[in-house]
This record gives sequence, C-alpha cells and structure tokens, in this order.
Amino acid sequence: MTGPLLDIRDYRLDIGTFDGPVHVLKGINLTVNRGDTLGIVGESGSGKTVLVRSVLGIGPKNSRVVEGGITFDGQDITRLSEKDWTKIRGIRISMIFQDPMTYLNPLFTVGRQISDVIAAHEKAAGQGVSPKAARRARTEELLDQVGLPNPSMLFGQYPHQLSGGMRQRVLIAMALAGKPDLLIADEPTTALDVTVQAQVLDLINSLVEKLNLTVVMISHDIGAIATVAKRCAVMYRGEIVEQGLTADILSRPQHEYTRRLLAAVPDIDAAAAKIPAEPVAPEPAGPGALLEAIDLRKIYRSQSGAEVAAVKGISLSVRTGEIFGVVGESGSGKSTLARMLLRLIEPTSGDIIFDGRNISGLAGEPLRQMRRHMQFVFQNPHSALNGRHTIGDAIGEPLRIQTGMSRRDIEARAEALLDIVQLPKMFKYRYPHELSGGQKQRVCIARAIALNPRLLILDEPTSALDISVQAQVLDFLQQLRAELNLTYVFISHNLAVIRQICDRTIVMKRGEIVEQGETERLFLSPQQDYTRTLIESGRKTSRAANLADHAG
Amino acid sequence: MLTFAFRKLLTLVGTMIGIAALTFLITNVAPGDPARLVAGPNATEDMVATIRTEYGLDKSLPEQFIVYMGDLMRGDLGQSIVTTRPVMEEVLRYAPATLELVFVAMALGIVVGVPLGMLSAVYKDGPLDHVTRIFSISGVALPAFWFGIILQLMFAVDLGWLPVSGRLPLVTRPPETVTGLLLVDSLISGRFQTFWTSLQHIILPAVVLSFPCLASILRVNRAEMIEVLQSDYIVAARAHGIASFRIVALYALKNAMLPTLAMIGLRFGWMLGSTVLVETVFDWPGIGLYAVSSALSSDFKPVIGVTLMIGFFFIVANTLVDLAYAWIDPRLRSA
Amino acid sequence: MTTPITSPSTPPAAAITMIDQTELSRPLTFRERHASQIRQWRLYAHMFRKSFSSMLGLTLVVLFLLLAAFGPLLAPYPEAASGAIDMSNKLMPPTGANWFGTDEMGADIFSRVIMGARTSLWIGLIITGIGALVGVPLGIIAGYGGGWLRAIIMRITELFLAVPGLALALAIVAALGPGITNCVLALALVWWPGYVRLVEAKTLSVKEELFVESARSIGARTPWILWHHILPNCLSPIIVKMSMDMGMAILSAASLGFIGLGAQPPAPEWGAMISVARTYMPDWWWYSLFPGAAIFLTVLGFNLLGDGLRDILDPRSRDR
Amino acid sequence: MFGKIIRNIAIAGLLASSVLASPAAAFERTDKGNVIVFGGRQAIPVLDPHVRYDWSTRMIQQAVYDALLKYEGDPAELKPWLAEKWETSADGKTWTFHLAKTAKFHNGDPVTAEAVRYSFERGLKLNKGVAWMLKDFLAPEGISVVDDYTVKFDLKAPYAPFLSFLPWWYIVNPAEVKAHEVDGDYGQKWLTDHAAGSGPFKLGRWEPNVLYEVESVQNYWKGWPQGDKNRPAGVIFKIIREPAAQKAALQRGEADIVEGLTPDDYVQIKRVPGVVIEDHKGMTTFGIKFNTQKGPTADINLRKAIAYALDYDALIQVYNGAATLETSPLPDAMKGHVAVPGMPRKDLAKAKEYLAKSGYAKGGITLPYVHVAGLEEARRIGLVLLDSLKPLNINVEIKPEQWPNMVANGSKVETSPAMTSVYTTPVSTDPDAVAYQYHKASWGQYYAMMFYDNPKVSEMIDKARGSTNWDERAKLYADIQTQIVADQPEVFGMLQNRRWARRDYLQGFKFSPVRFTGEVDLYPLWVKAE
Repeated sequence: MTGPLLDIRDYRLDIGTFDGPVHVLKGINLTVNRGDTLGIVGESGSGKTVLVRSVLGIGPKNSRVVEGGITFDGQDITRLSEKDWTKIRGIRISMIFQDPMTYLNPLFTVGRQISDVIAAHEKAAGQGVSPKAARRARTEELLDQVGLPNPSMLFGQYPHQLSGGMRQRVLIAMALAGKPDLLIADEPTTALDVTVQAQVLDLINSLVEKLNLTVVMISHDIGAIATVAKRCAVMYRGEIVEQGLTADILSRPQHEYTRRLLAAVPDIDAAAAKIPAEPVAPEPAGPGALLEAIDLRKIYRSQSGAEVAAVKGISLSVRTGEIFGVVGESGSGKSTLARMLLRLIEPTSGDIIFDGRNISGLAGEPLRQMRRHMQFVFQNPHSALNGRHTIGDAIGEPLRIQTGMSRRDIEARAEALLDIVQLPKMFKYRYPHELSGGQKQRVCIARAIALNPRLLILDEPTSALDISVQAQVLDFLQQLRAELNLTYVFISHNLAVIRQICDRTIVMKRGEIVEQGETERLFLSPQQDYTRTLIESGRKTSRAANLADHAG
Repeated sequence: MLTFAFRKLLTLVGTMIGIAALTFLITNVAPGDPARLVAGPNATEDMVATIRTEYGLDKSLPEQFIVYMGDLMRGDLGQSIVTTRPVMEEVLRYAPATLELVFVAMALGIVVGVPLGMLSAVYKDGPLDHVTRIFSISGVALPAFWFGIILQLMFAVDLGWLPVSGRLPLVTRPPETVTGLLLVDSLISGRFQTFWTSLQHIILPAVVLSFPCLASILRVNRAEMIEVLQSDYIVAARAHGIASFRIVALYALKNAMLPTLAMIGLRFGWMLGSTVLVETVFDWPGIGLYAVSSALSSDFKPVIGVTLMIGFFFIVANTLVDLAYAWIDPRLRSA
Repeated sequence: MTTPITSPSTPPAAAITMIDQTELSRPLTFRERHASQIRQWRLYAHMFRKSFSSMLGLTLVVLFLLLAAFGPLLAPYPEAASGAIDMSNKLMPPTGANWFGTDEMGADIFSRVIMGARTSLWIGLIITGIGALVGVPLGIIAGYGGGWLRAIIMRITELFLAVPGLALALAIVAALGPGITNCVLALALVWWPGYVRLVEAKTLSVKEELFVESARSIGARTPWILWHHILPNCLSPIIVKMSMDMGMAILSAASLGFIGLGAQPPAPEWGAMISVARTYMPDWWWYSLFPGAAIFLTVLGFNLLGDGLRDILDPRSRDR
Repeated sequence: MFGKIIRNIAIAGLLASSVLASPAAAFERTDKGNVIVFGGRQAIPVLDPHVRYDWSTRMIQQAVYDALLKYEGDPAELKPWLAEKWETSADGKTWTFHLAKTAKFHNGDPVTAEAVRYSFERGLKLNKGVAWMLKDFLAPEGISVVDDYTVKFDLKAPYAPFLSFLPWWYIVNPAEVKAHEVDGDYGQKWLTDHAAGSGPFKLGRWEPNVLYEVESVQNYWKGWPQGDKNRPAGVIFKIIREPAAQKAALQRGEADIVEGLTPDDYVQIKRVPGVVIEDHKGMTTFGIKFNTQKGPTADINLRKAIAYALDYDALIQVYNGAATLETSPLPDAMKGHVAVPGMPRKDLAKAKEYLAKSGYAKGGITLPYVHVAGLEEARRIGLVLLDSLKPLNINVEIKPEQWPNMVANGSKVETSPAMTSVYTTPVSTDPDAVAYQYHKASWGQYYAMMFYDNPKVSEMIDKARGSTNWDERAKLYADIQTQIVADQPEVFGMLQNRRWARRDYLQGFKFSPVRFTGEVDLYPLWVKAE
C-alpha cells in the first residue's frame, strides 16, 4: 500500500488527423493517492476528457503515446492489452459519465445493466458469478445507496422512464457496482438543471465520505469542482498549467489562465456592474413599452389527444432599451415563450403587441416586414448556422431577403457587420464548422443585427459556450446594446448570468410566471420559495460560496 | 393496443384498395385484347365477342372498374381469362411455394448476414471487412437471373449435385397439404425422403434470392453496429468492465437489430418482387411465375391479384416488424 | 472508440488563424477565397482515395462512361449493334477476331457489349433522372409543408412503395407492351417514390434544425427556405442514392429485358442479350457470360461509388 | 404438432447424412410401370376440348379423348377411330357415321351416338375453341341420332373439308358432364381440369404450371399398338420453360423427350450418346405478310423488290438447315400442292429493277416488321430481312408485339403494319385450310393481315370448297396458287422442320405433319427397358 494509486508521468499523447498529428496532451504530471479527491478543470478542447479516458483505456482511436506513461497501483497501464484491461476497467477504475441519457442502454432495464456490471466484477475477481437473486439484492442496495426511492420497482424500469437526475444516480450506482479503487467522474452535472446539480454534487460528496472513495472529477464548472475536490488541477490546451489545493488555487491563482478563468465566472452574489443603456429612467409598464404580451398561451395536443400546456397565460411588458430577463429550469416554457414573442410558434391564444401594434394576427408580407424589427439569437450557434453556407452568405442572407441591396453592397455590409462583432473580414469565406463556438455565436449576432432591428430575443445565447467565452460574449452583448440602442429579451437558466446583465426578470416554472420584478430585488429578497431554491442551488455550485467554505 | 391494431387494419385495407385501383388502372390503360388470345388463332369475330361478354370485357372501363372493386370487397379477385379459374383460388394455390422460397431465402439472409455484419463491424477496416464489403455490394449488383443460370449450370448440370428446377422430383407425390410448404408438410407426414429432396430443390433458388438480401442485411447490420459500438452507452459498458463479447453479441446487437429489422421488412417485399425472376429461372411454381406467364399473355386479373397478394404479404411483414420493434424497444412499448 | 477525429467537422483551428493573420487589403486570390472549399475537397479526395472499394467503383464507372461515350469508336464491328448479321460466322467461341465470340446471328459480342454501355447509360440516367425530378420536389413539399398536402403525397407514395417495384413495373410493361421506351417509362413510374420518402424524411429532420427557424425569423419566404436551406442539406443523400440507383435502374431494366418485356434485340441491351443467350447455355457460355459480367461490373461500379460517396458525404445515413 | 416436426427434422437430418444426391435415373419408374416424361415449355390452362386448343392442350386432349376420326402417318391420313365407317350423300350435305360398339368411356359408359351428338352440340353452342371449323356449315339441329351407334350430320351447304376437321372434335361423356354442370355452363368449369373421355389415357395428377400426368387405361377399347406388356404406366407432361433446363433434363434422363430446343441445340445434343433427334418435315408455313391495301407495301413492285432482295438461304440457316423453302403458298404435304414456277429467290438485280419501277425508286423508307414477342426465330428472320433490305436503302424497324395486340392491330387495314411475320399451321390436310386465308372473307383474321383482295381468287376458293369432285378442286387450287404467287401479298418463307430430342430407349414415336409444333401422339409411345 505504498506509492500513489494513480501516477501520470510526462504523459504526451498525439492524435493523427488528416492535417497531421495534433498534440492533445503535452507532458502531463499528476499524482492521485488513495482517498484523494482531485478535480481537473478545463474548457472544451483542453484535453481533460482525453486524459481521463486514457486512464481507463478508452482513449481516442488514432492516438499515440509519444512519451511518459500512466501507472495505476504500481502497474504500468500505458499500453495494456485489451485482455489485461478487462481486469482493471470497471473493476478497479470506474467512471461516471456526463450525459445520463446517452450513457444508459435504452433497450435494457436499469437493474439488468447494473447487475451485469456486478457479474463482470465478480468474474474478474475470479470468485464466480453469484446467483441472479443475490445480484438483484446487491443492485437494489446500490440504488438505495445513491438515494433512489423504491429500488425494487426501479430494477425493472427502463432508462427512458426515469428523470435526468434519477438517471445520473443510476450511472453513479453503476460506477460503484464494481467497488472500484478509483472513481472517475466526467462532468457528472453538466447536463442537469441547477437544482438537480446541487443534489447530485451533495450525493457524490456524501459517498466519498461514506465509502472513502478516491475520486478524479473533471468539469468545466469550477464551482462543481470546488464542491467535491480537495485538490485541483487546471488544464489548458493539453497542459496542466496549475495544480494544488483547491482552496489555494481559488483564492490565489498563480497562472494567468486560471486568473482569467476565475474572473469569467459570473457571480450569483455579486451585484452587477451593468453598462447603462441610454435612459435608464424606469418607465411604468403598459403604454410606451416596446413589446407586450398579454395572456399568452400555448397548448400542445399529444397523439393520444391529451392537452399539454407549455405556456399558461403569460403577460409581460418589455421597455425600450432594457434587458429583460427570463429565467427558469428546463421545461419551464421559456423557450416556447421566446419563440411565441417572435411568432415563430403560433400562440394558442393571447396577444403580442410590438411598438403599439398588435402583431398576433399578422401573416404573410406584413409579418415578414415585422421581422426586420425583431430578431432572435439562438441557444446553439452550432446548428443555427447552415453548414452549407459561408459565413458571408449567412450574414448577408437577411439583407438578401429583406432588402433590394446589390450583391456588392451586401458584401460590404457583411464585412462591416463582421467588424462590428469583432471578427476578421476573411471569415466571410469560411464555413461554420471551421469556427469556434464563440465565433459562431458572434456570427449569429451579426446576422441578427444586420437589418438594424430594435429588439433582440436571446435564447440562452451563452449556455453552449465555454465560461471564458461566455464572459466575452456577455460583455460584447452589453456593448452592442449601448452602441445600437437595442432592447433585449434575455433567456437563461443561469441565475448568475441573469443577475449580471438583466434589468428586470421574470422567473418561470411550468409555463407560469412565479415571480417578477427588478433583478436586484429578486436576488436580494426573493418572495417565492421556488425563487429561493433556485438561488440557493445556484449558489451551491458557485465559486464564491465554496471559496468561503474552503477558506474557512 | 386495440386502437393500434384497428388502425393498422384500417391502413391495410386502405392500402389494398389503393393497390388494386392502381394496378387496375395501370394494366388497363393500354390496348390489347386478351380475349383474342384465349379464343385461339382461328377464332372468328363473334367467337371473340362470346369470350368478351363472358368476362365482362365488353363493358366500358369505368364500369369494369366498379365491378372489379365491388367483387374485391367480397374477396373476389376476378377470373383469369386464360385458365378460366378464379384468380383468388390460383393465387392461393401458388402462394405457399413462393412463401416457402422467400422464407428459406430470408432465413439464409439473416443467419448469414447478421453475424457477418457483426463481425465486419467489430473488425472494421480489417481484411474481413473489406472482403465482406465487396462481397455484399456484389450481392446487390449481381443480376439474379444471370446468377441463377450460372448456379444452375455449375451445380445442376456440370456437377450434378442438385436438381435443375422445380420443387420436387417428377414422380414424387407431394405430401398431404397442411401448410402448403413442402418442407413442413413432409415433416408433418413423416416423409423424410421427400423433405430431403425438396430441400435439395430449394437450395439454388433460395441462394439466388437471398444473396442481395443477405448483402443488404449485412450492410445495415454492419453500419448500425459501427454506430452503436461508438455510442456512449457502449463506451460506458466497456468502462464498467463488461466483457467485449457480451457487449458485442448482446448489448450492441440488440440495439443494432432495430434498423436491421426494418431492412428485413423492406427486403421481404423486395424478395417477393424478385420471385418473378428467380421463379422464372428455376421453374418454381409460385406466384411470381404465375404473374410473369399471365403478364406475357396479357391476362391482367392474375397480375393484379398477384400484385395485391405481394402487397398484402409485404404489409403484413412490415406490421410484424413494427411489432418486433415494440418488443425490442421499450420506448415504443409504453408509447 | 469515440468519434473519429478525422471527420471533416474538426479541422485544426490553426489552419484558419494563420490566414487571418495575413489579412491584407489586397484583393484575395481565388485560392485564398476558396481555401475552405479546397480543403474540403482535398479531404474528400483523400478519404476517397484511401478506400480500395471506392476507387474500384470509380474506375468501373469511368470505364463504363468511356465505353458509353466512345463505344462506336472502340467497338471493332460497330455495325453489330444495329443488327448486321453474318450467318456463316455464328456462335463462334472467343477468338482474336471476336474477343467475346459471336452470337446466333454471327454478330460480334464484344462490339455489342461495348455498344450496350450507351443503352444502359441512357436507361439509368433517364430512370433516376425522372425519379429524382419527380420525387425530390414532392418529398420536400411533403416534408416541409405538412398537413393534408403531405398526407396526400405520402399516401400515394406509400401505395407505390407497398408493391415491390419490379412487380409493379412488370405489370405496367405488360400492359404497355414490351420495348425499351415502355420499360424505361414503367421503371421511372415506380422509381420516384423512393426519392419522396428519402427526401421527406431528410426534410423533416432538416426543418427542425435551428438554421431553418433562424431563416424564418429573418423573414425568409418558404420557397427561399426550401431552395437555400432544405435542398442543399438534402443533397448528399440524394447524390448517394442517385449513384446507387444508376446501377439498380440498369439492373432492373435488364431484368425486364430478361423476362422479355424490356429492350428488344437488335438493340444492344445487356439484359435482352442474356434473355436470348440463356437458351444457348451451357455450350455457348460466352454468349451470356459477357453481357452478364458487363451488367454486374457496371452495377457494382455504381454501387461501390455510391457507397464510397456515402462514406464521405453522408456517413451517418442508413443503408436503404 | 411442433414437437412432432422437431423430432422429424432430427430424423431427416440423420437420413440426409446417409443419402447423398441420388444419381439421375434413366427413366422414371413407379410400382405400376414406366412413366414417360415429356418436357415442354407450354402450360395447359384449360383442358376442355370444346373450349381451347393449342399444341400442349391438344396433345393431352388427344390422349384422354377420342374423336370420330384420327390423323395418322406422314403424309397424314384420316383413319377411322370411334367411327368405324361413314358415308356421304351425293350432294355432299349429309354424312352418316357408324360407331365402334366396343368403345367405352373411362367410367365404363359406352360411347353412343347421343354422346357424339351432345359433344358436337356442345362445341357449336359454346362457340369457342374448335367451333370456327364447322359453325358456318353445321347447326346443332343438323345433328341427329339414328340409333345407339349411328349418327347423322346434315350440313347447311356442301363443304368439302368437313371430314378433315372431325379429328379435332373430341367426344365427351354427356352423363358425367351434365352431372357437373353449373349454371348451364355445359360443365365448362369442371372440364377445365377434369376429363370425361374414352381415350387411351385418363387424368392423373394435375398441377397447373408444374406438371400434368396421364395414366394409361388398362383395357383401352382399341388396344395398345406396342402391346399391353410394353404399355407405359403413364406420361408426365412436365413444364420446363428454359431450353437450357430442358436440355439438362434430357441429358440427365429426367425427361425422356423434349421439344423447343434452339436450332443450335439440336445440332449440339445430337452428339450426346443415348439421344436421338426426331426431325421431320412440317406443315407450318412462315410468311412475311405485307399490308397490300395501305402504305408503301400497297405497291406491288415494292413487294416484289423485297421478295427478291431477301436472303432465303439465311432463312434456312436460322434453322440450321432444318427447314425447306416454300414452293407455293400451300405446304408441300398438303393435298393439291403444286410447285409454282418462278417463286422469288434472292436476286438483287431483279430486286433493284422492281424497286426502280415502284414509287420508291431510291428507297429511303423505313418499314416496320412486327413479330410476336418471344418468338426467337421470327426475330432472327427480322434481322435477316433488315440485312437484306440494306442494299435497297430500305430500313427495317423490328417491333415485337404481344400476340393479342398484334392480332388486334392486324384486324384493320388502317392499323395493320407494313410487314408482319406470321406462322400458320393448317389444322387439316385439305387445301382449303390454307387457300381460304387468301379469300376476302378472311380479312380481320391474323393470317389475312395482308388484306389480299383479288376477286378472281376469292371466287375460285368458293367454288373449290363447295365441290365434291377432287379433280376439279385440284385444278382450281393449282390456279389459285399461281395467282397468289403472282400477286405477292407476302414473302413466302419456309416450312420449318418439326424436331424433338428424345432418349433412345423411348420407342414408338410416330410423326404426323398435321399436328401442331411440339405436339406428339402419346398413344404409341413406350419405353424399351434393358
């Protein structure tokens, strides 16, 4: 029992591509002792997932270890044969995966999947597979351990019958089934709602304590890492730029990148330093508002004929020049609402008034004309751009559709727009897949403002982006609003972001407004339980709270 | 579930009527006078007219259509003008031979195609994969009629291992009809020699018929397996230490079977269509041969009847595939 | 076992930023402006070249196209295709003068096989062309439009698809009478539904993409969306299918020719040649062997090509 | 049931391992004796003798039914069969037949005059199949039963060929037919795949499109020419559609006799030991019929030009020599045939001469040549024609058509193509059977697609069929033949030989040219076992 459990030395990994080898990992040095909890933080492309998967022997196909190696419990596992891996993988090292939906086989019951893992473990341990009933008992015990109610019923259920949080717990139970020496958690909370995130992190913490687990957790969310890990490493472009005690890194970041990263994390408890729009004079709701919705409803009819209300009678009023926030968890109806405001989805009932004109009855040409003034920025910039069009085409498209501008003028305007969103002009010849997420979102914004609209509806514009990029985009959005005199409706599930930029906010739950008002008031003195829970959960995964914990 | 079944049944009836209307119209657009063929070479005009009247061919086309659709509702497919018998009776007589052939061919396709697809997915880009790829695409590209003739020459004429054509030797009396499938009937009546010879007779046509089908099952299965093997839950299963064989043969295969099943359903229909070629080459007395010989003598009621029958089998097969889907995929079961 | 890194969607960012740094005021060269496309095509070419079967397919198709284009120049006895006879020279086995032997009328089979390439090319082009021309618009309309229009189009499509194409085509040709025109007509008539289904399914998924919604949000009219967004994104599977269908159409036409309902001699159509030649088995094996091999290799070529194209253009699509 | 199936599969598996593919038997044997297997390409959809006939159907009809007379021998002669003897009145209108008293139907009923009367009445009333042969001259009421074994026919007008048609009118058992009558259909439905005859065979297995079996009758009233000992147990008519498969079946002994091989096959298979080729001169004429009323071929000079341009030798080569050129519109084996002098043969100079006289002196026209889809030889002759007319600068478009469409188009002057290839097989040995094709009254029939109109010829034909004096008729037919050749309504082609390939152990084969292509008299066949 001497020596570290996991020891990574000068690990260098290349991946072969069409354009030649790419250095994915460059000289990684990491040590994990028994009982350690190590967090690895990094943004997409930093190489953190490749690193932990290499530890499990499921790294990318075309990869090649250039230098260094990985030692697990004294055994060199850098280049193990597939046969030897079966004795380690899942048995001694196990993994919790990030997206609970795609990591469970949809065609097998939860119980079957877990008890198969148990059987595999028993076989590897050479003790012979125990009878079905015994494995079932053990499975139910595990399900119970991860805090799932009614394990015996759960045993026979299929993944699609469970909620996201429950599935994540099932994945954890699966990872624990082999009683592993080392548990790797790959972004275990990323795909979950804020409130559920907090619960899952609590569970992991309690399991670590109860079972004395050794955990390596990777995440882009420094808050989540801080909640679980005692030690922490920061990865950037395939390198570990900094490692040490989590508390130290959070409070005294040494590397420039770490500092930048920490600065980019929006703080739920920080009052915003907002860039004021022109007149911040609070106008009363009602006349004079740029956009009003009156009793909007959207009812879907399912195949069996049952009615499902996505939005249940929402009224709101957006003043000229403000940033109007809409916050809610997934399924709260916020995206439906946003689309209805722009008539991308037909409301079942209710009125939409834009600039004093009722647009709910518009159709055909007048509606098209309307669209000049209101634009939408979508959540996922990767799919909001047609992969077959160049960036120049994408930005020029609104102009081609809505104006009679000449080709040459459109080109010029597209270049100007690229300038505005701070992208090089060259990009007009590029295709979306060649751009990074942040760049793509800028293109989407450029496209949205091409026609000089008055209102932008931003549907989670940053949630698909890395934190550092998110910060840049948020800053940029605020600048833009000031420059172009825009009004925003800003939709997000991230309370910290909302607090950072929104003037007024509504909180939505199951298609209804739970609470609304000035953003600051909402955060300082929430009136509703739901709002309070949301803020609490948000705080749990936030940096400041944990910083305080660890420091104290 | 009951509404589901009812809806399926309704679609089936609707589609059958549609097919009937479609084929009726298609086959009646062109001129051509089957009555003349039947009346014989020396028949006088009034003799031809006798036959026309007897088969209602003297009526106008819309009238004939209405009569035909009316008969169809009563399950009457009309009368073959060449054999003078009810088409329904004839189609039912020839159908078992075709079904037997298609079943055996399909079984061959599945038994060979699925494991081969699995193997070439697991050893993707290996030598086996390359061989099966060329093999499978060759399978689709081989003209069935030509391939059939070549096999016949090789195995029946040259080597003499297998019979040239037909379902049974000449003097062998078919076993008592229970299912109409000789392989099954001969076993039921305990006539093993008959079973064995009818097996010998079915091998060549079944191989020819199954080859393209085998190829596409293989390809779909391979493509699906590759995709499934890359999927997150398989990665997870591997990470959790489940044995590779178990992952491939159980976890991944079950997931990959869904699209494979769809292909099997599709290919079932295709096979039924291709029997017109294979049965012609091998003198296999099924509905394909019946359709071809009727088509060549402008006897259209049987052609419509066979088309309907094939459509019917096809729809039934696809319904079974749908059911199998629901059986495999729990997400569909609860919906 | 993760997603292959070589997929075209993940080029190294370095390639782009390098050009960015050199952004100048001078007008850009063609190569610079189209660097992305050039890289994409190079990548396609690279992936295609790597695959033996794809290259084999391409070779066969190019060979076939060459034969179709220059058949009359290449064939030693081009008049053999138009029915010239030489009874004294009939059914000769392959020799130096007649590489593939002669048929029952003494015509040179080698020449007839070569001249058959053009016939087959036309058959394939017309059938797939009509199929796509009819099917693609209907599929897009059905997929994008929805409602009763979709219901009608899809009902009719399903009706056609419920009967195997060959059986239906057989019925049609039987009614219209044998001959190459009728055969092509019949096959075209049963071919379009495949495109409707393919394009409809693809349209249904493409129309859910955000960029379509995005186009709507900037006020694009439906025809604009169909033309600029839906169609380009349906193109890959259509190209793949058309390539495969070229082969299948040739094969189907040959099948009808074999039954005796397709092209009729003296038209040098391979299926019709086999139809005659089968009566000369096995003693005059060369007669059916070479046209059969020609069909096989052509169809194989188009299928391999289509398969290779699928791998690079549309890697996730299902085999049909 | 499934348990049983599974157990049986296991047993079958065991058997399979011991039984290898059984070697081809020389001929089929059953416990009752040898069975002869005839491999043919054409199915028998309807067996009813008064509804349908073609070669395969008639071969089986001939086997299970008897007629008053029967054709036998080469040249074909009318032999007494059910009718032992007959006489005709001086005016040629009344015919009386005396029946054999020993004849019995398969169910034991005697063949009586009433059965004969009923059978003829049935044939005439159904107005199908054979009806055309007699219906213009015989009404159902004209047939009367004199006594149990004597029957009398009163014709509407004298009709010389009357007797020559009788072998194709088979006698059915009225008692059995009436028992199976449905809705006054004269038992048509039942007779489709059943028989009520008195012939040497009765029906055995009947698997449509697969095989048809007949079993020999033990005490056939007329006895067996090969002797009762050699009498086969039966004959199986097996449908083998592919010539290659037929050939293989013959070589493997799976079939004892096959028809319909390609001309080249016959040459090839002749060399196989144990295989004998039956090669006989037939009566089926082949002609390329011109549309003489419309279009370019209305011009007799053009017709002559084409007739002189055609490569007649190639016609023979198409059949590998197994054919002879026509020397008259009538086939050689027919009574009254004369070799007409000056039949056109290939002579390009003459052809060009005629072309120059025609309205198309420079050629430059395209003429359609229609043949029945699937008829290989007709197609090949089309190619020969195409090749032959190239020197005249006349292009030929070869168009295959389905038989019903071809006949429909050919029934009117307007739609009839310029050239149509037509095979005709006379069903009797009387010259009228062929000559009448050139009568104007035949217009509309497929064999009259040339729409030949020569009043003089029509008049002579009418006169000849009404006469009872053979010498007078012979002279008339000689004139008719000469005149037709002079008018060139068609290119007179060749008479193809009738060929079968059989195993040498198959004995008793008797050829008679009046039968259809492929049709064989099954009655005298037998297997000589070593």
